[in-house]
Amino acid sequence: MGIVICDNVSKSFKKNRAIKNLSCTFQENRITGLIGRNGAGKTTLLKTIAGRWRPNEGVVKVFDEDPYDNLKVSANMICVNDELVFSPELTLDEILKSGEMFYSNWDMEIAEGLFDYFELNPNLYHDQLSKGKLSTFNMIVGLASRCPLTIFDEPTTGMDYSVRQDFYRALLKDYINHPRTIILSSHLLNELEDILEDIVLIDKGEICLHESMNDLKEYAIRITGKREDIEPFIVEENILHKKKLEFNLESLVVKNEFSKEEIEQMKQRGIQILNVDAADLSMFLTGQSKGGIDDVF
Amino acid sequence: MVLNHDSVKPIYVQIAEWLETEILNEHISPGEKMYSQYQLADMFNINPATAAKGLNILANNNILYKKRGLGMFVKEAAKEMILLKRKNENLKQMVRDLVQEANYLGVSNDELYQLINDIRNEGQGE
Amino acid sequence: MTALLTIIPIIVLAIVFTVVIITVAKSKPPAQKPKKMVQRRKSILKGYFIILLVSGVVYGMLQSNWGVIGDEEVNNELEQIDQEFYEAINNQNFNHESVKEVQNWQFKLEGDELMLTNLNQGEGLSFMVYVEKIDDLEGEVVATYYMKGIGEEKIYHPNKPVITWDGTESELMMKQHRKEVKLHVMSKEFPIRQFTGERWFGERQSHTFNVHNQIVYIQVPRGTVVETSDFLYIYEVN
Amino acid sequence: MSFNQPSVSSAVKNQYLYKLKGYSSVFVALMTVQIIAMFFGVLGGVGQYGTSNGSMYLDLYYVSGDLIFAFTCIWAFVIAFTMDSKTNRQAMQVFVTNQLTRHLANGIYLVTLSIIGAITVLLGGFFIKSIVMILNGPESTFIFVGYTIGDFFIGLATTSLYLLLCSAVGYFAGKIASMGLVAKLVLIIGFLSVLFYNGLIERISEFFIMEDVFSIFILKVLVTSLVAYVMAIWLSKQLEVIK
Repeated sequence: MGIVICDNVSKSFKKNRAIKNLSCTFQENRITGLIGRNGAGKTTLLKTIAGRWRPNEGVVKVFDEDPYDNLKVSANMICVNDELVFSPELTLDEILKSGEMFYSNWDMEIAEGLFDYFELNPNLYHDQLSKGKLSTFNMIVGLASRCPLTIFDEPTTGMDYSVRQDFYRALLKDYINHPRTIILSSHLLNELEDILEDIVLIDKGEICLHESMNDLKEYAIRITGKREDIEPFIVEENILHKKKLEFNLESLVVKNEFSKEEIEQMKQRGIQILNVDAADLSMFLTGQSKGGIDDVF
Repeated sequence: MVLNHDSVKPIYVQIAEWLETEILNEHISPGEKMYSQYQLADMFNINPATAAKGLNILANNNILYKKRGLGMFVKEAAKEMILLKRKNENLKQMVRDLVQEANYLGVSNDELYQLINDIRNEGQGE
Repeated sequence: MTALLTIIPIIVLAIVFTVVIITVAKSKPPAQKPKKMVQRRKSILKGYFIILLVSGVVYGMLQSNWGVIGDEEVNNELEQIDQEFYEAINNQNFNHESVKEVQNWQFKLEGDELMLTNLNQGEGLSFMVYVEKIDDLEGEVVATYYMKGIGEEKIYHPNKPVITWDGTESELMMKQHRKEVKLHVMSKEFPIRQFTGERWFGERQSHTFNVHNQIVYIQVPRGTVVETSDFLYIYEVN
Repeated sequence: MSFNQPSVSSAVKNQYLYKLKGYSSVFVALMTVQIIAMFFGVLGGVGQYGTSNGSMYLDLYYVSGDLIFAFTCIWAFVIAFTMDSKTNRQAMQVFVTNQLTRHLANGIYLVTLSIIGAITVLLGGFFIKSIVMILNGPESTFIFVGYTIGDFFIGLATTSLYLLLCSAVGYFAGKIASMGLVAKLVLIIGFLSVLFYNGLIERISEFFIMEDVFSIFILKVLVTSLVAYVMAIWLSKQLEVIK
């Protein structure tokens, strides 16, 4: 069942189009990663889903309803980003209590447990926190609210490596105990690929891929070998990334549409075949040109 | 077990292989309940769907069977099935790679047999 | 509406102050020890409300201790005393409780003409003089100053006049030093006045009291001709 | 995961409580504004009135909370003006909300502020009077205009209504101000022309200030406030759809 359905959605600001004719469906009770470069339109898409504004064109449905100005959607969804504004006069502890008042599924035990673990001082104020602690606190609010639709927009900004790992683990564990629909946007795929079920790649306001994470890992392969050996196997449109090496060698990333026999044949010709890291693949898919930065030189 | 992210093998295949090893090592006996997808997800810090895919590989290979509402259980003949499968598929593939490498290096069949015998003897000597 | 225009500077002043205060209050608490900041602010607020409540009680006590003036009841009482006072003077009933004798002057009159002069006439201050002609006064003029017998409240009592004989002994000079009284009127707030008929800056003079009560009572021999200057009003008795 | 079916009333209640708990700075502003008003009030520069009555010259100093009342009206206006600003809106969007509940919570909050403001105005009046009496000592003469419990409650109701009126107008003006530069200019020019256009300000003030029938006054204020408030909500809806 699609919890979030975007149909042909466009949203522009002044003359700048942030998302264009975007269609996608986020499935119920899955962790979906929304991956794209900075400025790809991730935040715009998420805010549109969260009902912060109306799209210029197209329809957004959340829980089968228009999320804009919708109390039911608001009560069952939380959108955590680094723009969260809390009262400057409430301590973190008091903010948590307010959250408990608003959200019926709120889990104070988890919130307090995470507070202790991350050594947050409950007597501090929101605007006193460092960037990393702020993200940690916002993440705790997002987890504890336990909304059927939980959106994290770049939740790890400013967190250091170990805190990020802890966050992913906490997110996964809480998801296992209380399955719900989670959308997680990031430009760092490699750290969170294991916990994602689905992935949506977004580039320049458009969806360029929507796959399950397992399929993504088999979506493409890297082929390295002599150009004349490789050429017979390759269809030009399937090349995602091309890198020329010394000695007439080429390293190509291509869509994996090969049969078992073809793979065998390539291997026999001494062509090296490797898997492509999901993070690299997402970079190639959203890249400007097939050669990447090397094209400049 | 630590998952190898750089491996050519997808995570769910690695999960399936680990489960097979658990059965072979008799950590889980035939007829017993297999780990649930959620337990696996928690153990390996992976999405439950990935873990489910690993379990499904074993189910499709008749190593596990589903009991409605109770989860996956290990079949009586699981161990034999795994051994058979590994012989047929994995070992064959390894030998294929071995032969390919030997061809590259110009190693003759006799030399190769000799090498295999030596390594086997080493293992027995220990 | 000119009254409304006069308060525009106040409004402008208030706007400026309010905007400044609110921007200051809205600014974030400083990074160090904001916990204390917020707590201090909250306790200051509590203190403020407590002070306000206490001042309500204090004012109630002060009002009941110092009595209420300007209340309708009190005004009626004053009006009644006022009436009794003039009635008593007219009836020469000087022993009435509403009458209080303050000072008495005696002078020897030469001739049968008496001139009464108000030395305060330039200041627009008038005298009210009762003149009684009596048979058995042998060339004597007796002047007595009476005031209302209404307690010690000084706002009801003007300075007593000074009455002197000039050199010719036929002219009585009256002078009074104008008394200045500073009064604080504990007025009701505008939102209450709106419904008590007083409005914005309404007829506040209505709080002024009937203090025009200095009476000089002069007895002269019968047959004396009494002449007066301006701002001096004579009531002949009998 | 079970869905939560929120009722409008519970969402409004939660937002209202959150606002009340989390934004005490409005009361700090109220206190500061009133303290300044009291300062001027105690100095006694306001309402001085001299009258000569024959042999006596009366210097009358009217002591009341009028100035506190005026300052507090402007406080109510400014607070309402910023109530639905972008920052304050974002602060509400963190938790369960939609436009309707947000505006309703704001409205109830402003009513609360009006009542609290009214109580402090009247108590502030007592404060000024007490201070003036204590400063001048018992030798001075004070005229007490009999103040009854009834007066207090009439004052409370009327002051609350005036503050409510100011805040409703402020809420509306705040929405106009968020319309952009042109609209802001129109607002300022409009405000000034209302102030100085011959007769208009008089008629507006007469409409409320000269009304001495209490029930009609209540009706006038409530209807005007409601109209300003509904216009603000309508304007807010238009603005947010455009964005």
